[in-house]
Amino acid sequence: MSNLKTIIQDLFANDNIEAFVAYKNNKPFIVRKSEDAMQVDEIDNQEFNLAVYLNKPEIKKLSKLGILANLSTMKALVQLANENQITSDKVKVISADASPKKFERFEEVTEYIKANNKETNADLSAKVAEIKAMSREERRDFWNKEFSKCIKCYACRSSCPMCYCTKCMVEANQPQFVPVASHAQGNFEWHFNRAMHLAGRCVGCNQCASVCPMDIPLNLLNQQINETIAAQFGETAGEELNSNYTLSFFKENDKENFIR
Amino acid sequence: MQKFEPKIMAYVCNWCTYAGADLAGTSRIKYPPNVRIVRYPCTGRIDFMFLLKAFEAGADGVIVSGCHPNDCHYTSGNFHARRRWMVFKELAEFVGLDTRRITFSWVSAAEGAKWAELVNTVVEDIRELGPNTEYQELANKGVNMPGDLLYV
Amino acid sequence: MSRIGVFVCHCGENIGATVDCAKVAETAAKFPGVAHSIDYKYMCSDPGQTMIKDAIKEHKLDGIVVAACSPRMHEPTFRKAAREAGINEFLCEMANLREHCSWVHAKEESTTEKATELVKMLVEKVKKNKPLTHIKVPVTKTALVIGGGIGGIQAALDIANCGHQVIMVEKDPSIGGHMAQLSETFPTLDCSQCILTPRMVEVAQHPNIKLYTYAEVESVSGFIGNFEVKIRQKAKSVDDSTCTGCGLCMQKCPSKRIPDEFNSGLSNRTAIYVPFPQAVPNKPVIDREHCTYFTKGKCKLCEKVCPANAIDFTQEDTIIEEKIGAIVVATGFDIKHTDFFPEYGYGQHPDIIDGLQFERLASASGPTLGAIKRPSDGKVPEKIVFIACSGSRDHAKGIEYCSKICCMYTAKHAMLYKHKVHHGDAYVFYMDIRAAGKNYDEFVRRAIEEDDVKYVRGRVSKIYEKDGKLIVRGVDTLLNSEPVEVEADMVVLATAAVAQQKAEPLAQTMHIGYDAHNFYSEAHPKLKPVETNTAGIMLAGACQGPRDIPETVAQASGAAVKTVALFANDELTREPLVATVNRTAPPMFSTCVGCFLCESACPYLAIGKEEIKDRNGNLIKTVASINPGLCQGCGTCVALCRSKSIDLNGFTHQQILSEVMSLWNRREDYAEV
Amino acid sequence: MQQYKLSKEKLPEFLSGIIQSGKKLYAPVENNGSNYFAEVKEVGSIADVGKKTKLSAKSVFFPRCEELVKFEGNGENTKIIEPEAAQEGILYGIKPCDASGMDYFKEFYTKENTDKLIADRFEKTTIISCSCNEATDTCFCTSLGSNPGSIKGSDLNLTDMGDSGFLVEVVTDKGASLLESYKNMMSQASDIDKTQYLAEPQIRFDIEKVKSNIDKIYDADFWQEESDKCLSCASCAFSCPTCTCFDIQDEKNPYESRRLRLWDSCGFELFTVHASGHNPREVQTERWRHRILHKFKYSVDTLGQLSCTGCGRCIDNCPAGMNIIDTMIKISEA
Repeated sequence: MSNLKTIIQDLFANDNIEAFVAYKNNKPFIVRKSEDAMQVDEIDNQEFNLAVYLNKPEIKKLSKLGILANLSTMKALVQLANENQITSDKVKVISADASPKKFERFEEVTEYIKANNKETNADLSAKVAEIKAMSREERRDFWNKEFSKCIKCYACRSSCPMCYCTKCMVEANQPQFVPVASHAQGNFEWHFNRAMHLAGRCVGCNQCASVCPMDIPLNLLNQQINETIAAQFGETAGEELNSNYTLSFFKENDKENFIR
Repeated sequence: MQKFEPKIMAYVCNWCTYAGADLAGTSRIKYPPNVRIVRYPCTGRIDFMFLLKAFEAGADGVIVSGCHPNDCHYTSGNFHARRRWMVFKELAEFVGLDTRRITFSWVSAAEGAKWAELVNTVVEDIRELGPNTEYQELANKGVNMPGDLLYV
Repeated sequence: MSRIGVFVCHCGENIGATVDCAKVAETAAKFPGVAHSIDYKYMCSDPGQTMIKDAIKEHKLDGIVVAACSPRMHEPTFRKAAREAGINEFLCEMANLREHCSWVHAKEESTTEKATELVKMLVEKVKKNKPLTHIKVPVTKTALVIGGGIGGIQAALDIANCGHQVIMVEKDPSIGGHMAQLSETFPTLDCSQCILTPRMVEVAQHPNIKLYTYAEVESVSGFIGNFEVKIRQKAKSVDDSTCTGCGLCMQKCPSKRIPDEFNSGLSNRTAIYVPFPQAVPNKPVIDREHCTYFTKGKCKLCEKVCPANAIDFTQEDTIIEEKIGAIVVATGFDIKHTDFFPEYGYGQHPDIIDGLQFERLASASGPTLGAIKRPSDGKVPEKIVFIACSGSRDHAKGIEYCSKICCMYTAKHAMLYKHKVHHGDAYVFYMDIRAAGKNYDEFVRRAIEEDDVKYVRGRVSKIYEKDGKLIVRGVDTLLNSEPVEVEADMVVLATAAVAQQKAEPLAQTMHIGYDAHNFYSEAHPKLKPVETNTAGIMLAGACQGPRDIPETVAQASGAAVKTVALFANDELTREPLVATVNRTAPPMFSTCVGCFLCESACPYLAIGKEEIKDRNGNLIKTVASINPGLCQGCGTCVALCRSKSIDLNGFTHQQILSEVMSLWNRREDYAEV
Repeated sequence: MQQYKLSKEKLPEFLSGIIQSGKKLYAPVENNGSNYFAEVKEVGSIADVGKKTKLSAKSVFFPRCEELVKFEGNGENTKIIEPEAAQEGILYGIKPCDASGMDYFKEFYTKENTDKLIADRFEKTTIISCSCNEATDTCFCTSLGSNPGSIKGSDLNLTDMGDSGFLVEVVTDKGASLLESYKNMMSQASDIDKTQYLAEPQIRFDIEKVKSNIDKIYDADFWQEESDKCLSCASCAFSCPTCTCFDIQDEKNPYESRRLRLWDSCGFELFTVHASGHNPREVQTERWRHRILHKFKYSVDTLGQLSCTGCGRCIDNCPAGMNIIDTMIKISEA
């Protein structure tokens, strides 16, 4: 029996977890019973960010659970911890690599992130630069074209580990800020909002783009904001515990060359 | 068709820029009547959505102004706002919004003249740019288009 | 459908000359929801206000817009009128037609058009206004004074004399602070202890003052009118209630070689000690770090000799909890010591001393009983050098500010020296003489002119020892920067005044601001010099920045008045323009998801956690909650909240969006230029 | 049934003939590597019809955002503007599964109460389906008793016979009348058995067993297991040819206001939540069960047909890897 399966069964037996989030046949899989641990994929090379399942109400309400975490999942977990959504008492993290390891505390998760962090978004960064080099009109047309495809299925929101609001602001209707319709304005404002709301929180897992049935490169928006925040404020989400949230923190000498 | 007069929406904080505009009034400094002031308690209160909504309402230009750094009535609202604007502005530029139509500024309660000058400049700049039709067009794109998922 | 009233004011000619007020009122009458619209010469006048009140009643208005001057001017006036007419005062809004329109634009159609739109914006806003009630917060009429120096003493006595309870916390075994250490005070040269000790006794005996010495503030929670503090009473090892203060224990204590803090290390004290003879309370404590019993496990000599059986080696620190309504912070300052100055020998030479040490030398109660003697050999110094600005105003030393008190006390020191050593020579090296204050400059002139103190304008670059003399090498900038050398017997450094060592953690405990030098920040440098940004916490004395006794006392009285003013009411009434976290139907209860990212955005620490529980007490969810007693209504949290779970009374999303959307117009209808 | 043969070379001519006739032509176009239905203005922009489009063709009849009514002006001057009538059009390149979905769609919107806008579009649109020569591993039409050459819902059906060109089958009169003008491009054919050209998707579950079990599995344990990874987005519903649900939204400004019909999905938590806060389908398990039961039971009860066509798009597009086939196997084995 593989190490991972043993670890999961051990978590059920000794840590009293009620569920374990892993993969089966390369798809997400929630292990609810110890014996189901036998069905999980042994070595994972999946890019899916399983942390999103911790926000699903049915799973969130469980008292204890475990999760298999690749690098981006770990970052999401750290950020979720920073946002008071999970605690290390409740969520047991197992590293998704050749030798799965159980982390007792999130501090160990951040150490793992530090040790294994890699620059993954070089292609994305190049694409962002490419768009930035366009004229304003070209950028507008590029995004209008991309957003025009949006059918507002909200798969981006549902699959994002950082989109955990019980009532998303697009569903708030007093007042209705963002039009519900999937016309150009509704789509533009929805994606603009989502990007702004992920500013300083997005861990760069690119899940929004990979799940989009209409193949809208939504991760470009987040990548652009992440780059802005890194350049202007020197901050990255999901890598350190108790880090400041970019938008509710400031430095007196933050740049303001755009202010008259 | 009516002759184009720029319509400027100004989002200002109550304690500095609103008072600065009051001072411009008390000092009888003239500036063009194109500006409509919306009073906020603090620049920290200005949700970025209000900037987009100004465009939806047909503002040709938007002025966002508050207290100079360290002068905030609430000590740090303007610092928070400044960060938010930075992220907003970069994203807005990235998605191709015409950010020339949004002017960020610090105008203190003592800067009545600066306020008048700001309005003057913005009105002139926007006059050059012409009416802001782009954003309102969005509301009609993608409506009533059977069979078309790629409407642009 | 709303029933809004619009009242357009001409303000005499002020608005009326530029804006067609009648037309504005006429157009406004047609806005949806406007039930009544009228213009009048002077709305703020009695007849004008009566007109508004009558209209509210007659037309059953549920909101009014007064289009007149700036709301910063007359909003209270018209809100009062609304209240008197029987509608909620927060259903009144003002459109600024004067400062923002008639005074800044020419008389033309577009100006009237703008005025009309300004009215329209506020009509749309006021439709979304909700009645609000003022927030009432109960006030606990007990003040906490932190620090028992002259600032704390003054504030405590002022508050107590107004009939309110005061709790004073002092970290040392006695109150008195730095002032108790001083010999005489400028500019009058009256004896410091003579004026201070009666006040110390008054504090101890005041029925309204509860004194905790040898105690420190551990934590502060709550908010204005309703703080809860935890005070750590350090173990004194002596039972205060039985100790008679006879002093036998101190005579018998075998550990006698502990540097005496009160005498700035110029003499020694015992392990069981009172800091100085006039201490209040005049009862000893055991310094456990130096006590033979606590360090080596045996001795207990004091216990044997104590006639009152007051010694208690088993005492432990206790935590005292107190509920209070306001805090006066008077934690004072500290000074840099001679070891801060490499150019003056790192404090290695016993005859280079700091100002406080000189005070002790000059003090009649000091180690030399007031005789000026060198610490090294007890000789009377024939030549003495005082160096002002030792560390202060020195970027290289990281202390850019002026310590403010040094010019004066250096003049005083030189004067005291000359009064005691008539034939001696006193030199003062200085940068500038800053003697602004009543009788201050006269005092310095007296030192120079009557007491023949030699003032040299220039800095001292080095002091070194040669043949038993201290060679002070400096320049005289008034003599073409010629080098000056003085062979001194003793050197006194007027070292920089700095914040207390524990100033920073204490500020964090209380959540008050502090500057780069850890001096506490006032709420406004001009208009709120004794308040902090945390409502209900006041500042007195040098914890805010270096200052002298008269200033400290004045500020302490100011802080006391602020405290007493707060206590003048049983309840605090606050404008209800505060942020609130929404409530929705179960099972959601609130759209807040409890990310608490808003928490750090609040400058007032008004955002806390609230647990929503079911009837059986099981936790359903934890959401943000905003303390209306602390919230000042800036709205930063509101703009941050992703799920729009927070809103700001008076400036809700609905109100602002309605205001903005009222200006909707179609841009494609306009030709370009 | 009438059959014709159309050579490969003639197909573009046939399609451009339709465009030139002034009718709208809807066909798959390529964007970022995936195919979507869109109006095409020239034949060259039509993508490979053999490839399954990302979304179904339902947007031709049921746009994701359409005005039901519009008002201009205010008060007494208010003008009511009815939506424009549909234009004649041809929907080309639709798969047989999709076409049978459109048949269900039409039934749904015309049987009891007629939705004028949607009925009008069906009325004026001729559907040319293309049989599948290849199937993907998410295709399961055969499991539902259908097949890759099904003509249900089509007016005309084209089957690619390789070098022999296309087999054109005339299914309805509407199809026949369209063909009338283009007959000269085609040659008569008869008794061609097209099955030899069709893909053969594996049968994944026994539909008869599903039908017999469907009434007794409401409280089965497998629902939770099956829905555990569902993240409650709407990619399945919005790509589904038979998901008919919509949302109504009003938009207004001082000049005009409009009532919009938008796509909606039972997978959204908000779909059933009441103003009181109560949600009759509170958890995703209930929502997934509802979706499945609607396709396999409720639509049978009301319209007499399954409302799943086995196109497999919900499987293709699911972010979380939900697989309706797994659930069907569970039901059939229950």
